[in-house]
Amino acid sequence: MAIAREAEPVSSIKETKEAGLDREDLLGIYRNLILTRGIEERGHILYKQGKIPGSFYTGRGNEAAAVGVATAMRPEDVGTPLHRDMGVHVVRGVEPWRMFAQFMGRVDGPTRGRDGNVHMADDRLGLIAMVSHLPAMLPVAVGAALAFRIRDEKRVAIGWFGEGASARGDTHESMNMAGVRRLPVVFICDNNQWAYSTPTHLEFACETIADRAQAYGFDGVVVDGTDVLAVYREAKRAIEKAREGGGPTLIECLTLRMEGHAVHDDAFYVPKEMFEEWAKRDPLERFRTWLRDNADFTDEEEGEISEQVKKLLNDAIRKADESPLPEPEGEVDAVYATPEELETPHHK
Amino acid sequence: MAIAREAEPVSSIKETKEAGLDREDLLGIYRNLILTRGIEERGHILYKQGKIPGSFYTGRGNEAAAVGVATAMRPEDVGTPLHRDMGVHVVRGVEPWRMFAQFMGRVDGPTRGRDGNVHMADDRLGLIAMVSHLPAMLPVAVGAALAFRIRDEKRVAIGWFGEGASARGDTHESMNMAGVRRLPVVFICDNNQWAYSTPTHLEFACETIADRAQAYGFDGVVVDGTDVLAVYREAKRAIEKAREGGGPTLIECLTLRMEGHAVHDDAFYVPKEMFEEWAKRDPLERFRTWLRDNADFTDEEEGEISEQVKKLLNDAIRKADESPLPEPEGEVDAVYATPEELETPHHK
Amino acid sequence: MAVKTYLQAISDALRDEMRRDKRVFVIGEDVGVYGGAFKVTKDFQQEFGPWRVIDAPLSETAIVGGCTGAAIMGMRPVAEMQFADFISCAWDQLVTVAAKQHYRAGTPVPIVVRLPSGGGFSGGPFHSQNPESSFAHIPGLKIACPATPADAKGLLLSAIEDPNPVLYFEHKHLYRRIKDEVPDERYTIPFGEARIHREGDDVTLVTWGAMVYTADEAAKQLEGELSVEIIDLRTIAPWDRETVLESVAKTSKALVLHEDTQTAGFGAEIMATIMEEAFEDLDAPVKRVTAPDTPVPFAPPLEKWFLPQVEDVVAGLKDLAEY
Amino acid sequence: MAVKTYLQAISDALRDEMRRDKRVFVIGEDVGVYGGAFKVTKDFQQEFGPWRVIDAPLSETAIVGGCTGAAIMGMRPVAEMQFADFISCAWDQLVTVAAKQHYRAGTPVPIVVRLPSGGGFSGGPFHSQNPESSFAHIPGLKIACPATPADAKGLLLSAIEDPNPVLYFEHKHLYRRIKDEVPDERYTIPFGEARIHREGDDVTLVTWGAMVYTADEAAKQLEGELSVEIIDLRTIAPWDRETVLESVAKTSKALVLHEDTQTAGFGAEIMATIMEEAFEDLDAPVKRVTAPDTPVPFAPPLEKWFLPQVEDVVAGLKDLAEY
Ligand SMILES: Cc1ncc(C[n+]2csc(CCOP(=O)(O)OP(=O)(O)O)c2C)c(N)n1
Ligand SMILES: Cc1ncc(C[n+]2csc(CCOP(=O)(O)OP(=O)(O)O)c2C)c(N)n1
Ligand SMILES: [Mg+2]
Ligand SMILES: [Mg+2]
Repeated sequence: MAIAREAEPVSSIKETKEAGLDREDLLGIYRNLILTRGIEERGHILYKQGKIPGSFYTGRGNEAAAVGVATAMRPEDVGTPLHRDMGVHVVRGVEPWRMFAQFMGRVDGPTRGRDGNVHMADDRLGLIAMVSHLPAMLPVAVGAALAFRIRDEKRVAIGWFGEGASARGDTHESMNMAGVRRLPVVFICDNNQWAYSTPTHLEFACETIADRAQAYGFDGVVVDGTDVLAVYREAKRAIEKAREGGGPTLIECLTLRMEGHAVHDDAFYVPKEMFEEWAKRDPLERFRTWLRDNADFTDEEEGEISEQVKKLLNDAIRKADESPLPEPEGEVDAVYATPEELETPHHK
Repeated sequence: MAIAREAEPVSSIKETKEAGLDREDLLGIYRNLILTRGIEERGHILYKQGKIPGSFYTGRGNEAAAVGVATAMRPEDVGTPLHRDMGVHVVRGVEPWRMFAQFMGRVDGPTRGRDGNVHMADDRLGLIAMVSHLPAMLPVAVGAALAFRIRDEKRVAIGWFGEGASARGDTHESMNMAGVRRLPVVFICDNNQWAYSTPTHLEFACETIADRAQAYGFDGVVVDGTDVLAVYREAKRAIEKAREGGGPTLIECLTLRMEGHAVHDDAFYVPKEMFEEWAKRDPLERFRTWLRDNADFTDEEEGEISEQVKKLLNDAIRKADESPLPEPEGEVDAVYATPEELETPHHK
Repeated sequence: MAVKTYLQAISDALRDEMRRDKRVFVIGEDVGVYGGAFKVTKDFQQEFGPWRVIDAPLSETAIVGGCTGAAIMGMRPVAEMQFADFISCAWDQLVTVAAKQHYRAGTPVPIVVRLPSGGGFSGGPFHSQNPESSFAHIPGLKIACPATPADAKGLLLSAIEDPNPVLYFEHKHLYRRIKDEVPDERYTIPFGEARIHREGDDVTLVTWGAMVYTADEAAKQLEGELSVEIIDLRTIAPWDRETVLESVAKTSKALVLHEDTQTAGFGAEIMATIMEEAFEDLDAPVKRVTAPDTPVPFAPPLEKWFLPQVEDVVAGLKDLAEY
Repeated sequence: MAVKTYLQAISDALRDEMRRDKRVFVIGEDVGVYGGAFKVTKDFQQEFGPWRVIDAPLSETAIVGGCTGAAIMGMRPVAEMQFADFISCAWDQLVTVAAKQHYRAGTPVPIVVRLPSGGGFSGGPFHSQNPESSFAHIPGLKIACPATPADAKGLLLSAIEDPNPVLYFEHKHLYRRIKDEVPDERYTIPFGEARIHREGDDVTLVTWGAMVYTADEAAKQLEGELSVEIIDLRTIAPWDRETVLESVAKTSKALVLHEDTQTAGFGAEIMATIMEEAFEDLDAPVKRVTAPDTPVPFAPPLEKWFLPQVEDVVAGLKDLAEY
């Protein structure tokens, strides 16, 4: 028996208007989708060129989920995006060149080479840097929501996790505490149907992850993670509900991880047909078509955006590549924060 | 919306026959209930006499849940009972004097004074000694079930946890893995409505703990934990279902912790009315009445049993008190097992 | 200046700080209505309400991780573990998230975790441990182990002010047994500054927590015979190398005493450092008196054998004297 | 006798043991269809089926706790952590249940947890750690850190035979880089017996894991100038005190080298023990060469700075020589 609500797709422009998106916003969303994929595609190339140490992960197939949710956040909201959620950093306004510097381990990456991949965040953008251990950032997101609740602020925390990570105790403790205290937090499950090589039937035995919301006393929704507008609408609803004191929501964004777990993985274990089927539902293609059908999106506009993005990426990579590799300096001191660092607005 | 099934009470002797209990068994159950409470009442007295170091816990109110489940187990089944489940040790055949020796930290306690309270078990009785950390024994119970599944043995593991411990990640990881692999394990939630001083509405936000079973792809049942026969029937069903490959079941036994969390706690935070209401449903009284009404239980029989038990307890305490306190000897060596210790049947 | 128990000093310091600083809140199991298993937060909820004195579900990971998130949002969380032993359930949140967030991302994580620790009353293997050594190995964490009521206050306030995750070990055996004067005004005691508990010239004894009293008793017994300088580290991460090394330069002999088990315990780090920095000063190998490498046993005779006793310290000091 | 990579030696030993002993099974994330993140169990599932090579959910606690339960029921579980770093998520199960069950209840817990560990390839803070020191402090656990293909085989078989919980650290940097001869027949290498990797007279160098090769390189560079005895501990719980002390008695000088961070790392225990047992033999303070007290950095220049380099060891050895 399915318990979670299944979100219907977004059909008309009218609906998006109701959801508070004008045409500008829609084009902005499109641009963010293109930019998100662009950053990861370029990253992948940089990796192949040997410019990125370690490994490299992309969120191909997850762009709409990430961009859709982040677009629904308000500036004062905070989040803990993961390794498939580049779109969140993009929407919140990370500068692409800093992202590339991060990938390449340069001093201008947000972690100045101390960590790699998307293990970063700009806290001035309301994001908290992820750790590898999944989903250890969920309790942290819940804690942010707890702070908002204690201070009676109308702010919301968003916590991301994968369907594989749903198996870990952290997921449970986080949702249980959030449910008991009706905290202003929204849980986003990036269900890309694989945890590395592990298929969903070996990860969980219920129909959908969203079904679990009821175990914690709040609502669950399953949304097509390739439909950026549907994701946006559901996220908006949940976020505003949380803001108004309605408690948490668990949103499951269903998509497919369109590449291997990381660059080294050819995903031999994923059935070809599965890739083919989901390729038809490419989030970017879908939204482009939607814009053409519903918002008279023109070739000129499309060309303009892709040009802008291409230039942005070229400049970003050039600038990032000019950033030097870090020299070890004050590494040991950097382990501990100094009192001065608490002299920030939100620590006052 | 409640999801778990609510188990109906056991009415007639006919039903118990169907459940495979003849009159002898029923009297045995009664005796085990009396003995369980007797051991804990005497323990409490010993504590007050200063004969028991540290603290002391009882399962008053939980006797029927513990005895009912244990009675449904087969000899080859295994379990990880907790601090409210003395009845399980009793049904499996622990010698009371060893139990008292354990309480008093004597060498003849199953842990020879190395651990206290019910932090013990006789593995020859198919029980695994609990740790304090709750519910860290659930993954262990699931692992026992995994062993049975790997070896295709028709054996079942029973894992106990409190409704408070349901909040911990271990509960989730255990049930998720058990559900995914449909392992022969039955989860018993001793819901005594309090976690130390914490009421259920601060522990979980769903209606019943049993409702969570669906999040793991198996059935949940709520049973009146003061009705030993209903508990027995539900446990029997679940255990045999698991044995036949039907996968896990979560049984929530609803009762009230009729004393403080431990001897030092006067439970001031529990509403008087709550104690009064549940006192009317004392598991022993209920079953005694049931036996009188349905199995012509006579005063003679009752007197006989209570005499037996009283004598058993007196002898046990005397014998336990003769057991010396341990001298430190080979403590450091005892930390590690020797290869010879694996020369046991089930390690062959 | 009032005389307070160790427990009262902690309780009062925390209450005063919550009155002074709205960002400070308490979260833990049974800390509200019940006032905590040891009553450190007794009546706090009446004064500060259910959102600053939070009765949490039985979820150490969510408690510590939740504090991390709240701290990043500008709060000053003080979590209570019901017993220090249960911090094992939040190990990952502490070592993976809280300890590493600043080095990686430059994000300060000002949280305090209060840990009622230590043995001496038949708590058994899971209600008696001193897990500080395991954490002392993790860069990014700070660790306080106060021994006196006055230090308990000053170190707690420093811990709350500190922009880093702090594990604050309060020894259960000291809670009501130890009474002493505590200054009324607000003050902090810097981390990494040891306290010379007792001056002496012949042997340096380095310890912390409840063992300070065991050391003191041993030193008293040896009065006249041997002059022992007792250094109470007060914090082990960071720890006061200078004070220890200065003392060793004076005495040329040292004994390290801790209640935690021996192998790879923090005592080994102190010995290694003394060897590295003061080898030439040493007239004898530094000695260790610690618990043996077993879980904490329950039965009184076993626990007595497990916990370092005054006799053990006296014997160790005599060995050193005679070396 | 075949030449194998370190990884192949582990894989073959595990496969052979599973053929020999039906009680042995493997469980972990992606160990089945995928053959494990490093392919140690490649093709195992085809041979042994899905119930002896189990693809587990992302649940370190359930994996390790599950192994504990299965072991108590007579199985010989071998769990794989995808990276050693993730064992932090099973800390409680290991230190609270597996490590203490035998002392408390007399129940043997024969489990093995395989831990791909170590840095050297920009894995960053969470895919490069060497968490062995944290566990070395916990009574009840055993810890192996093989350096050679032959030891990897012999120690893995000992670990599986051992009636206690064993953490088996396999260094990722050795997986494919190190090739050597491995005896074909089944053999075990007892825990607590070090291997003299290289004989020498002037300085004793104690290390384990990947650092054995760093030590070897340093010793080579100093050939003629200084004669270094390299002791590969192979297991750190238990560890071979006798061999180390004998060597120190001969050389009078010692250097301890490990890839894990310094403070309260296992090196400190080795130094403390040498001080306690061989103080009179020492002509110089025992030296430590370790990683600094930070998370493992990602960028190559930072990671190089973090990981002990041959130059660092050479410098340390020279200091000792000149002392
Ligand atoms: C606690 C923990 N264990 C293991 C890993 C190794 N690991 C990295 S990603 C991954 C799969 C995660 O699957 P999912 O949660 O579905 O996220 P996805 O990568 O599919 O987006 C695993 C096992 C980890 N990061 N954390
Ligand atoms: C991980 C952990 N945290 C805290 C405790 C301390 N503690 C002991 S019993 C208890 C309450 C448990 O409540 P519940 O699970 O409902 O079991 P009950 O005692 O009510 O039977 C707590 C918090 C513990 N034993 N384990
Ligand atoms: Mg996934
Ligand atoms: Mg309860």
